[in-house]
Amino acid sequence: MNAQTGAAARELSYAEAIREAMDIALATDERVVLMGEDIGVYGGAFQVTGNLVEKYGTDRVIDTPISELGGAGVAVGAAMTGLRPIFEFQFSDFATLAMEQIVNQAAKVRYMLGGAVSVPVVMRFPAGSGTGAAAQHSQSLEAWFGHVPGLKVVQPATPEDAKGLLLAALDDPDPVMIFEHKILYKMKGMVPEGHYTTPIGKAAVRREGTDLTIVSTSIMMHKALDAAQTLAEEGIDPEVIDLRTVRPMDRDTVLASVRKTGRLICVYEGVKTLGIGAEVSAMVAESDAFDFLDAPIIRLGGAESPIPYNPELEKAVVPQVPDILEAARSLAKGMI
Amino acid sequence: MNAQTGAAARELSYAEAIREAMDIALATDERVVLMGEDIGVYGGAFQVTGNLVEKYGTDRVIDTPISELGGAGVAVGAAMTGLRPIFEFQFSDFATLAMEQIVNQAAKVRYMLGGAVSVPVVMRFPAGSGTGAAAQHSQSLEAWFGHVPGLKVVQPATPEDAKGLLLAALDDPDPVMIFEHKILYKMKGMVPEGHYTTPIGKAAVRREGTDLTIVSTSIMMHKALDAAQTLAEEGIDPEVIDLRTVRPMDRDTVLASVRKTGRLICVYEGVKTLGIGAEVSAMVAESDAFDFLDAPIIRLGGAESPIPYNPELEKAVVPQVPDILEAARSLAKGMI
Amino acid sequence: MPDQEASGNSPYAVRTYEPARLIEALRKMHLIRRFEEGAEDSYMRGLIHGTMHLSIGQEASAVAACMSLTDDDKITSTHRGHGHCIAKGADLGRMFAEFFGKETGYCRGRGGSMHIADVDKGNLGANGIVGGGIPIAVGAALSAKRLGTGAVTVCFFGDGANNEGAFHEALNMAAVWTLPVIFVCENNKYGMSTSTERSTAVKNIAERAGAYSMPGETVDGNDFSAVCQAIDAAVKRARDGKGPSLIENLTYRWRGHSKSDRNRYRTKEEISDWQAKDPIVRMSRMLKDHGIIDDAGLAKIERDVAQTIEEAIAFAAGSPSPKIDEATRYVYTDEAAA
Amino acid sequence: MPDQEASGNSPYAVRTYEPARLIEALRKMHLIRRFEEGAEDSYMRGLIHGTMHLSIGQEASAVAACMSLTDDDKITSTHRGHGHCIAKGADLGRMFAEFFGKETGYCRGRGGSMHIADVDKGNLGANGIVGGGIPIAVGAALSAKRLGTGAVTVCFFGDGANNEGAFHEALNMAAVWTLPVIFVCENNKYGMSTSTERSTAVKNIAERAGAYSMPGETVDGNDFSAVCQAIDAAVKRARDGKGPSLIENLTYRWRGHSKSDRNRYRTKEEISDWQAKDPIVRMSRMLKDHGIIDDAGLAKIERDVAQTIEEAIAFAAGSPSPKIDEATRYVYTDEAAA
Ligand SMILES: Cc1ncc(C[n+]2csc(CCOP(=O)(O)OP(=O)(O)O)c2C)c(N)n1
Ligand SMILES: Cc1ncc(C[n+]2csc(CCOP(=O)(O)OP(=O)(O)O)c2C)c(N)n1
Ligand SMILES: [Mg+2]
Ligand SMILES: [Mg+2]
Repeated sequence: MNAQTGAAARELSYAEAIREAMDIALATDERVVLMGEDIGVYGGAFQVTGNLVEKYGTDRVIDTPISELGGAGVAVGAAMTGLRPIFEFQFSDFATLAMEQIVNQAAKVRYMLGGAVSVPVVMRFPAGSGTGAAAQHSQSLEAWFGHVPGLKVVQPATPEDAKGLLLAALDDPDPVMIFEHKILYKMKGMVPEGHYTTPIGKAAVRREGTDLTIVSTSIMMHKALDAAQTLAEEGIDPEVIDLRTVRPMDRDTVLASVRKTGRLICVYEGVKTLGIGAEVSAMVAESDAFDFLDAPIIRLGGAESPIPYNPELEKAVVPQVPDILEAARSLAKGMI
Repeated sequence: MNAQTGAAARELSYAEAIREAMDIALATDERVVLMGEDIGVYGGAFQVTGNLVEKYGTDRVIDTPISELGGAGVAVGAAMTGLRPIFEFQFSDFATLAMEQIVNQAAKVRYMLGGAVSVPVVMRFPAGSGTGAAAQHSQSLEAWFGHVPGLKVVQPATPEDAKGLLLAALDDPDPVMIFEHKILYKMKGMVPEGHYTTPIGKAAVRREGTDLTIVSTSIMMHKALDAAQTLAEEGIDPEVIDLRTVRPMDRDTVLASVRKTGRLICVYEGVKTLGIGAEVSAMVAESDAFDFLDAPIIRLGGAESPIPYNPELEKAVVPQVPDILEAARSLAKGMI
Repeated sequence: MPDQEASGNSPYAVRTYEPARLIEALRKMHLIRRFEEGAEDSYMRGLIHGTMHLSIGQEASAVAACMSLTDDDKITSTHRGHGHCIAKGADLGRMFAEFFGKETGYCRGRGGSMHIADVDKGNLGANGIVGGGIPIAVGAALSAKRLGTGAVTVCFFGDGANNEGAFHEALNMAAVWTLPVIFVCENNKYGMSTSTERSTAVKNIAERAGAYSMPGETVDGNDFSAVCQAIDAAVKRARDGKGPSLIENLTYRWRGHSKSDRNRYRTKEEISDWQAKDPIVRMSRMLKDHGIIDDAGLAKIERDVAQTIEEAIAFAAGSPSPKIDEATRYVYTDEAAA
Repeated sequence: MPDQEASGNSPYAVRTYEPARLIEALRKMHLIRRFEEGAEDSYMRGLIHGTMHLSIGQEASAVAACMSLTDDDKITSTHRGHGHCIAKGADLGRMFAEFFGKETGYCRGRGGSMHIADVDKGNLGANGIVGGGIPIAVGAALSAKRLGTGAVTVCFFGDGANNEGAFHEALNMAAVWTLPVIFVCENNKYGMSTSTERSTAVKNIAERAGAYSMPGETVDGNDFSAVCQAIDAAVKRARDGKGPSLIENLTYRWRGHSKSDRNRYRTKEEISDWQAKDPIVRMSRMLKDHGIIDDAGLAKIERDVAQTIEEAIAFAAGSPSPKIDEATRYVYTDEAAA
């Protein structure tokens, strides 16, 4: 049983949880269609759509040609006129081809038209490194989207949130971008049955602690929790926050934690410079929580480099548990 | 006479200074070609290329079809094979169509090939609001590019720098993105004659001061200097830094100033969240300069909104001199 | 022109539409022309800032392309979109109000000329991005097909837009999915300063229809009836579930690309040659020739239109501006949320 | 096929190329096949991580398309690029080394299978972005034309790529500017799981050449000689300053799209039908039929190739990995600068 929803929960993988959300949406709302490359009989490059085409047919689970700009634009136009498309990019890197439709159209149409329309489109972006697919198939570009008013941007870190945020996105009248981490697709976790939503714009405190705050996103949340366990054994008691939403960012949860701990690490996979951590850091540094800060704010982000192919190099360019430990220990040193 | 270069200087507009840089490059390097929409007989949407096509012909000043992705890709391919293209986007907003070639190709090819090639392409982006051209023609997207390893990103604020940074970009073996502010095109300033370069990666201290640091970019530098004058009359002595380069950011200059003043405002036109100011703030907050901070770091960025058409609204969504004054005064309050 | 003979040589439009509708169409063409002139004039008088793209000379294309559409049918338009907007039934007061940046404008002053939309009448909006509306039109057609509304979408774009990747991707998908959409290329010979010869590897854009296995037709875009005929056939095809078509209306813009154009890429002669093919004059002549209107009727249209424009400008000029503290309203639907 | 008669019906390639070159071509086709098999095998043995896209079944297209190119001529390739790379003269040891993520690899282990390039031989690289190499090829052709090098560029891409906007924009520019580039579409019937029927509004991709006023030809891509003939004509045209061509090689990949493919979108029969059209078997037969090689010669090729592959894999396996602390080298040219 899920505490919040009262629904029975079972173990599902992150990919299965997303598929279940889409299944519920397709079953309950005729306006929902899935669009993307090879999401039909192939089941999606990461098997997220799986067998949904068998259940709902090719009219509702639509394989697009390899046309990211056009495909995203079709989804935007369809969303403006009565459908509720869920558009899958095969890899988030290919969003680079569709930024025009996402940023100039989806994000701005409502404003440019003075509120005359909404664009209820959901886009899904398999992101991140760790698959050995190299620089053009491993990027974490969520920070770009977080910079765009008109969009909402989420990054589920658990199967439960992957389902709940997708269902929340479908309830949302505005464009919601979902960054899913490829390495998480196979991760299992308890997922409530049936329909529920995870609120967009709300971070989750995954571990309470008093000594320092680790704000993490997506896969880094799991590394942060790992690190936290080791730190706890060393007598350091970290609070671990799962940011979950990049835009709008949950200021309250982050600031409350920093006011309590006085120390902040932000860990994220995207390139460090101008990445999520820059915003988290700046958000704290401009707030009243600044006065509670006892040490510099540490950002652990991706290296200033494309993602390499070689697996050892690939690991070296994104934050790992030892990096978090080192940062936490250096902050804690000042503590004692 | 210019102090640094010894060359005679005359007053030129920012657009003229850029044109002069391109003229010098075309005259001295056969490999240089200009590419873009309506840069030939039309002279460019903002008359930056002007009459260069008459001087160098349509083989070197090449009007492209309205094909931003393809055009940028052609420039990338040409740069990999011996030319030195300067590619003009008609408005920086249209870069959304070409992110694939810029980010997946130009920025990464060298790394992906283990150093086997360089991509010496220069791209120019007329950016910013203030022309009444509304949401799809007024964006400031430089933060996106600053998030991309492999690119260098500059934002000249003066005619002298506009010329010097373009010539530096042409000397640079890697892709350089130049964000020019449309409203600055007509601004005049002293510009040295002949060939000189403004170093990429170096900020300029435009006004020395001791009480607070204002890091500004592009057109905001002028607003910051305006504000500084008023503040000085009020007995507040700000240091004004013109960031000039977004990537790689000049850490040293910014930190040195903050160590001196203990107070920081960052003012930029792009959307506040995940914009330049986030990086400046985080860069300071993670450094030893943190210990010198006497007050929270203030970011003044664009509103969380597309750029509106109505001219009053348009002004309201980007920082103005009174905003800087207010922020500076609030910081200074704690000072006394 | 198959049944010209059977109909005693009267043009398609005359055979097909009631006189009242034809007179209304002519009136709309006048409204467009005068709207553009009014905009130009307002610009001179400082009532408008920013840019504008006038469609004077292209009125037949816009009005004829919308003749057989209902309010349920959609259009997507372009930066040069005033004509399409008026053809689809927009209120001129709200259009001018938008142009003047007023709260009563179609976009509450947030969008301006390049974003005017009229969703209630099925106009999904002008677009500041060349080619930006083409995939959106295909999306609207997908909605119509999925939801079974029977609506069609007319997608306007220029000759310059046909070199955007979006054109290619969108036309291909529309064809593969047999969607009810009509692609209407208004070929006015130039994308800004760049002629189709210098930018486009085919002589006529309609030749590209073959690359999508859809019918393509090049039409005299200043001939109201010819455009009607081509569009109506394509609309029927779309409504019959037979998929998309590409129609190219050859036309010309009399004015520069925008206010900053110095017209250095074309000759005065070319401009005056095309002015001699004025679509409004030709439409008026056709209606007169077929006894549908007389000189008095024509004069009355002009008077009415002048008055409508005057009233619209007055409405717009007298309207309030948006409140500054609402500059960031309408970004999200649930404004409390974000 | 104009002069078939004059030449007593011997195929174009036999008429055109020295026996030694034809034998070398066959050898390259074997090298490609064995390279792919070696990669597959190495993957099973855990020497390779990440993804791979094998071109088994498509060898004729790659080798024939590069027959008349010199090292000054360029190619751009795709995610399915091993064949192109070998055809253009790459060293197999360095290719395997790249595959194994080694410092001795073409990309020093930073790029992997999807980014192998061989700039010295004119191979500007595979590409992980479908359609990503097409505009780059046009850029290379622009350089050649501007700098007067006389070089041509062969641009490989798949049937799936032809629906990308980049295809449209690039082909249009190449045609408008009359650039020396040959667009070679390797139509293997599927983009991943999506057949051309379900994704592409024309039957043959070459039909789209008309949209760019360039010659378009659909060729049996498993017929080495037919591909040579079409490409050589296009190369000549390009070198003569007459501009680009589009050639479509009909072929088939025997393996799945990548390692994760369950082949649910095509039948076993279809696969075996195409295996019966093995381009290597056909090439071998042609050379035997024309007395260019005998069974002993064929066997020797196979032996040599097996040994080359074995040595290449040994070289790669024995090579050092990149140093971890150099993970971020090669981002910028002047590494001190940034
Ligand atoms: C993607 C994009 N590229 C460039 C522009 C700048 N621009 C605006 S209109 C225009 C010309 C468009 O030509 P065409 O499609 O023929 O339409 P016309 O102006 O002739 O009606 C250009 C280049 C733009 N708005 N969007
Ligand atoms: C822009 C982009 N979209 C999607 C993909 C994922 N993807 C890789 S290969 C491929 C199929 C390509 O098909 P085709 O062009 O026919 O080449 P083939 O694999 O058949 O050789 C897809 C969809 C990609 N790499 N890049
Ligand atoms: Mg035009
Ligand atoms: Mg294929």
